[in-house]
Amino acid sequence: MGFFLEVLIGGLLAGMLYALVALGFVLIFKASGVLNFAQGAMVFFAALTFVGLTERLPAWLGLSPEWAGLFWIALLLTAVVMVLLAWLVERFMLRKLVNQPAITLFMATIGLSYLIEGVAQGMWGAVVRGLDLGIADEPVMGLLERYNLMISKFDLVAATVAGVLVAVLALFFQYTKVGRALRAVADDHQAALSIGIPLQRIWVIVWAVAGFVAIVAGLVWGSRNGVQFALTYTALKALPVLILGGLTSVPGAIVGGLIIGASEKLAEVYLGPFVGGGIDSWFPYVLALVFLLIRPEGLFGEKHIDRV
Amino acid sequence: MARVIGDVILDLQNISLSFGGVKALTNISFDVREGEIRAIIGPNGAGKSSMLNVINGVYHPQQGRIVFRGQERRRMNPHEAAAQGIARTFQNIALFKGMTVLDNIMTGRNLMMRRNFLWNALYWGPSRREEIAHRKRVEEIIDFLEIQNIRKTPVGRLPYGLQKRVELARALAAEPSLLLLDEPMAGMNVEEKQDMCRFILDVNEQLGTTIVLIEHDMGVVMDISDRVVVLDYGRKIGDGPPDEVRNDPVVIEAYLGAGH
Amino acid sequence: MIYREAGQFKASYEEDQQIFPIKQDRIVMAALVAAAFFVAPFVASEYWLQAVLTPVLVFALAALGLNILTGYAGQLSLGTGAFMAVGAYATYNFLLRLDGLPFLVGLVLGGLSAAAVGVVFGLPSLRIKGFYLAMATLAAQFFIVWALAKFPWFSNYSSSGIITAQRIEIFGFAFDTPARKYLLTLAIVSLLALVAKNLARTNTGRSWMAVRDMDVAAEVIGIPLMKTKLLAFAVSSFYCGIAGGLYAYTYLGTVEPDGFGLDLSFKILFMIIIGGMGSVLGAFLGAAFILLLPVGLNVLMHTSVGALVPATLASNLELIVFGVLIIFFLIVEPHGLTRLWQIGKEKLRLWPFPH
Amino acid sequence: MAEGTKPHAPAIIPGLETFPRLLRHHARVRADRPAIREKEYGIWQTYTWGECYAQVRALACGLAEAGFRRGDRLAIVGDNRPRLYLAVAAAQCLGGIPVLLYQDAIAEEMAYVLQDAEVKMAVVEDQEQVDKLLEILDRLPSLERIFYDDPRGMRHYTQPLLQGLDELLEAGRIHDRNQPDFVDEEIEKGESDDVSVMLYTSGTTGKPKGVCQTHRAFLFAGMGGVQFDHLTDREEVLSYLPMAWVGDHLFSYAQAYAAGFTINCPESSETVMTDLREIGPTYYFAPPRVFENLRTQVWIRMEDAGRLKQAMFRHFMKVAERCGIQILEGRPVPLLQRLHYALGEILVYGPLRNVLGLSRLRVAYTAGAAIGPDLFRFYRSIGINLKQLYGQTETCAYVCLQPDGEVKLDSVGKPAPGVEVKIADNGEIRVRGPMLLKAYYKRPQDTAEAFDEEGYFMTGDAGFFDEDGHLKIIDRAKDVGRLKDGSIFAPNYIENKLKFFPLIKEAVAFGHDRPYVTAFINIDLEAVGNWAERRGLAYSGYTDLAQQPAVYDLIQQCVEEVNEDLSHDPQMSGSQIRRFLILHKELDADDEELTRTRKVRRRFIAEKYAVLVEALYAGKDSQYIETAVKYEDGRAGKIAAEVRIRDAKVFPPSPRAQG
Repeated sequence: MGFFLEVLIGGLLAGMLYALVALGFVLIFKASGVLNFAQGAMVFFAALTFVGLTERLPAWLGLSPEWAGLFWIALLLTAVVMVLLAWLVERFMLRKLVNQPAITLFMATIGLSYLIEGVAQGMWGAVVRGLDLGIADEPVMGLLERYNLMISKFDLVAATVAGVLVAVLALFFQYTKVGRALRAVADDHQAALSIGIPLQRIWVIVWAVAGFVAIVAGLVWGSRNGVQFALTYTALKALPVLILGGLTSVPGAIVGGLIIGASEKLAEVYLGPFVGGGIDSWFPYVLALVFLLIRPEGLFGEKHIDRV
Repeated sequence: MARVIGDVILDLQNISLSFGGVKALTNISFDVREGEIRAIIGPNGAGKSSMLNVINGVYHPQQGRIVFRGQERRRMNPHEAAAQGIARTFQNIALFKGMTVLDNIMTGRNLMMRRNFLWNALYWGPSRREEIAHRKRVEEIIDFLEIQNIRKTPVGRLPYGLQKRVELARALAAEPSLLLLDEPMAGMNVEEKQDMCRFILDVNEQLGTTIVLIEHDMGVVMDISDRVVVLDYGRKIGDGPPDEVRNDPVVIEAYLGAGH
Repeated sequence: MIYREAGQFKASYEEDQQIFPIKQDRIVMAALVAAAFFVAPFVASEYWLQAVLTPVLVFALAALGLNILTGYAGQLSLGTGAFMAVGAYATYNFLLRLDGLPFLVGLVLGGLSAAAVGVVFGLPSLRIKGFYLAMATLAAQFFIVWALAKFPWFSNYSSSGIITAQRIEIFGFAFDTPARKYLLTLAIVSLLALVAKNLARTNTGRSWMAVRDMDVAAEVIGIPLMKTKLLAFAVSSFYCGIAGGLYAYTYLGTVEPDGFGLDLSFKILFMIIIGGMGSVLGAFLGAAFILLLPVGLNVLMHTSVGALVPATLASNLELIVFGVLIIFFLIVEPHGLTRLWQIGKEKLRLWPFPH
Repeated sequence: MAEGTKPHAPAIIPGLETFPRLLRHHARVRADRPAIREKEYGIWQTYTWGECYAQVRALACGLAEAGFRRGDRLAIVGDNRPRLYLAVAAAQCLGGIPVLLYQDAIAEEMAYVLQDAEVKMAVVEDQEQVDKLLEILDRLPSLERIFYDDPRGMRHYTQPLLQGLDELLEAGRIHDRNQPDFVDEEIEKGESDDVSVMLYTSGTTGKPKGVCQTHRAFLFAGMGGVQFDHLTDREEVLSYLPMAWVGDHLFSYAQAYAAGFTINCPESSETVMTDLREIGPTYYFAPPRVFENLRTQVWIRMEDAGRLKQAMFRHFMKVAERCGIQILEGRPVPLLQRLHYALGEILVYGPLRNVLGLSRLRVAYTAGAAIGPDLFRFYRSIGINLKQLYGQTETCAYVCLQPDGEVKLDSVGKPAPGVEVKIADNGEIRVRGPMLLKAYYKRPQDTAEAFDEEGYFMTGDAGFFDEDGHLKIIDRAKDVGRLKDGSIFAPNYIENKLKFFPLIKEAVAFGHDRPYVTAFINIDLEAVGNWAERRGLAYSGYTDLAQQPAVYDLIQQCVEEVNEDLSHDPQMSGSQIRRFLILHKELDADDEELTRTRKVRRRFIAEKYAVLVEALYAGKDSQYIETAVKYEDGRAGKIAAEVRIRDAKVFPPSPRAQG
């Protein structure tokens, strides 16, 4: 029984990370109606920029590599870079594609992901780098003795950080002025523009926030699997969560993330051996697809009535 | 040939339709006779379009029976309605923006085109003959509605009035026995309205098509319709020949508001 | 300028509905096809035949398949790579396990298997649309590539799923040199392009476009949504299957499941975006453009201008240029190169008057 | 079908002296060749000679059954429609006389012609024409039956005399089956001297007269034209001009039957230009106004082109002006210029001819009014073999033709083979030959007056032969007047020179027994408007634009150019224009200031605007005037303006520089 619990909790913790990445998608979709396939590339870009800065900053600014503050400066600079990216995307892509059909915007983000990957590797080189967040990856002692559960401390910390961020964003959406404006914008850009909502500014804010989410996801994933091109696949991990939770709901992303995380781990452990393992690439999709066929608009998405 | 009004071909009995809590139609019954121009009038939101959507199966009523040409059915999808000879136009134009006028109208004939996709892939031979036969029929409709010079223009580029006419052409291309027109003259100037009236009368007289017409312009309704159904807040408040309905106090009150 | 349309009146619907109603277009197309069949194999170098012309044709066929599904029928699919893989592996297995089976029959059977798989993964399209459908095809992409690698039966128990294409022989004539492989590919692709053009200009094509533009209106005029969508998936997957077969047999020679990954699907999606959605010509223009771009880039790289670009950036230039081009085309000309081609043609037809 | 395959120059075959016999011959010899095409339902519906003959037989039988007898008149009204052309042949089969009317004439104008010709039956195009006939039916006792070609909208018409052409054809087919040789007998009865058609002259002077032409006359004219220009049965002609005009009857009927080539009827009058490009005719005929509008269109559309394209266009137009005509006529041109022109052919002239639909032209004719030399030069320099012909309704459209080699810009060519032309002492041109009319219908006295004692027909035009034997038309004989000092005053000659400028649409000259010549000018709203817009000159409409001082300066330049040109002709230099004004309204046929074919009705205008004419000669520099106007939808209105008057420079007489 313990083993099952262990796998389940591990899955839930991983699920929280999926939720975090999925939230980046939901944020941008709610505000600009764009399914931002480049979110994965942004995660990779954020992580690579952070690591690149930690390597290069000491040389540029004459600081000693071991100085504790280096981490925070690099983090801050990376955030600035992400805001700049958000501004460029709005300026040269979104503004030009106002009111284009959603499919055109979706394809534009695929192009954007190629662009960001190319620039990232162009700026910081494509060598794989390790990333140490200073959080040990050994099991939490207390839980091990009392319940004989082997839960990695790293996972726990990462999940809590993600959880906090998700909660903050959920509140941000619900109660702040900008949050409400976001919901209005999502329905119809032209209408929002006409009643004076500063559309461009809001899109920059939203893409910047999605950038911050990418940074957190990048750091967590980067430290676990190393900062490399594979980070862009986090987007592919998040898509099933979106299908399950619906593209427009924050709670949907959270619940969806947890379900996908847990079921993926359980399937890997219990179902994998019979089928030759490595099913984590497609299993979440199939699961989400089954859900989709039952409720086409996901768990929490609104029912879409075809007004004729 | 003189117009002959035959017996009932469409009989709607106690139709009720609601979306969640909202009651769009409550207990509506009326019939439509062969070769007749049947108008449905009523203030905005009275349920006129919903009624049309029930007839051709876009919406499924919670209660009530629909008998079309002797066949009773309550749940029917639009695809089957089309197969039984019911064609329609939409309030806000539902043309295929990516195609030309000619292709839009040709699409209206898809039910009558037998050749499957393998024959189409081969094209030369039976499939080409079929395309040409149907093209001839479509050209007659284009001539009938006087839209020859825009035959090869993409539909998206046409002004509103012409798009309405192309939509009528597409509906006629299916050679329907029952034609549902959802505000065919909305947003038209006087001249375009006259043309559209002429076309509707020609369709009814020359092709003998039964027409169910939703229209706001009372002048038009009074001139060209044989019988009128008046809806208000999803209920039927009047039914009968135009002049009878026009003087019915209940209708006047509904149209001009209680305070009149 | 080159057009001389005066006097080309149409006295019958056959003439009016032919693929190229204007004589000058017919002449140009005939010259093009003749050059492709009779001039290219003898003039072009082996490198050009093997590494440029044949792949352009193979990718054009795959792009044509995707264009039928996404361009004509409006169903976005990210699973093109997987359907090509099914085509390649099915052809390989049919030819392997049924010895004496003619190559063309094997290829067609491969296409049909891809079509069958396409229909299965097209079923969700009845209930879901847009992004959600794209996700379903993404599931297909991952599942198929995983299955082909994981179950050794498909690759005749070779390590990590690699298969090597058998020698192509049709009626005793071996297609083993680059020129012959190119001609075989050309023949198949031209035929299928003609079929696609025929489908597009008849009721089948119009039904697809009707479903793409407004499916509610399509259903109301009698177009069976399910049958039309599944047919689009089937025909599209058949094209991708054949393209997959040719990808293995006349282009690479040996393929592995990972070669048919998501990047291949994106590449073909880019082709129809840049080439032009909803047109046969778009597939060819897109394929040529996307394949010749890297060739052009490294030619540029070796010139003086190229030296200025920092080395690290250079290697990723292809990624950056692709990304920028996609965004550029979607903004400036959503209908892609085909639209630019049409505008150019219109200008020539109106010459010397302004367009 | 042996004979029909290779392009075939027709010889006059004895036994085929009437149109019905020729039709029967074509139906036998080239049964499958296309005779008539009509753009309908999106494609060009083709009717072969065989099908046409069968339809004519059915139509003839139907008409006979309906009571149409030999010698009766059949009115034909409508746009160019195949079945209306066939109705002409059907009437001729029965020995009847087709009477062709203008389709855009108003009911009143039709009433006179129908009464005058005592028409028994009418074949009309559609509801619009039927309504006109019904409106005046009470005044047409002789009219028994009306057949309509297009049944649209005719459902509610119950008048007994109305019948669809389809029913008539159906009845005719049954009759033809029952009595197969009835039609052949009727055709055999036809003589070449029978009247084949009656065309009404557009009466610039008094009421229109019915010109009766015989089979012999029109076939002579038809065959003459065919042989003169080596036409074959492969020609393609676009028939878009009014059927009642002698030019259309020659080109679309007489010559079509003579050579057996194909005529093409456009879809509607609005689509003529696109149909012209689709058909790409090889043999084309149009009044000068059509060629003028076409050239103005070319200039206007090129104005909107990019700078580069405009520069290229102007450059090659200059090259064409230099050597285009010599190349067209095969005269020697230096190699460098020939190469330069060849480049122009690829870049400009070829595509330009093609876009206008004129690239397959072997021969293009113009007539009906004088054509300006620079308009003529424009078309010939870009490789269009445009030629001029001169003639009237009474002479089956032409008496003089310009041979391919000798096309002079300001003359109308040499007398056609078999036609004698002489100049009377009062300068009037007189012609004699088989193409002359038989008579004016029911006007023996007018007929007699039209011929002089030696049997020459008095054309009513004044002119003279130049040194190479080319006839030069200066004016209408009766309009030719004398100034006070006795020198010749040819108003048309002067007006035409003014009208050759694209900016001037219409002009009226005055001078008969006056001290000097003055003129009214109508500016071309489109061309001058375009000119004004490019200079940012604001104007609110025709009247306002016409009175702008800048426009007056512009027109003054034109008038002075004409004066300089006139000064080169010894007889003409006396009639240079001293004073002119720009009319405040456009002259219009509905206000009866122009005839149906837009010719100026000078006497009527002189009376209507007498106050302006007096102001011109009284030396005043402006004159207030109010004129009644009839708008398109019939409402009457008033246009008032203070019309300015200007003086123009006059040049001393001097010999013409060798242009």
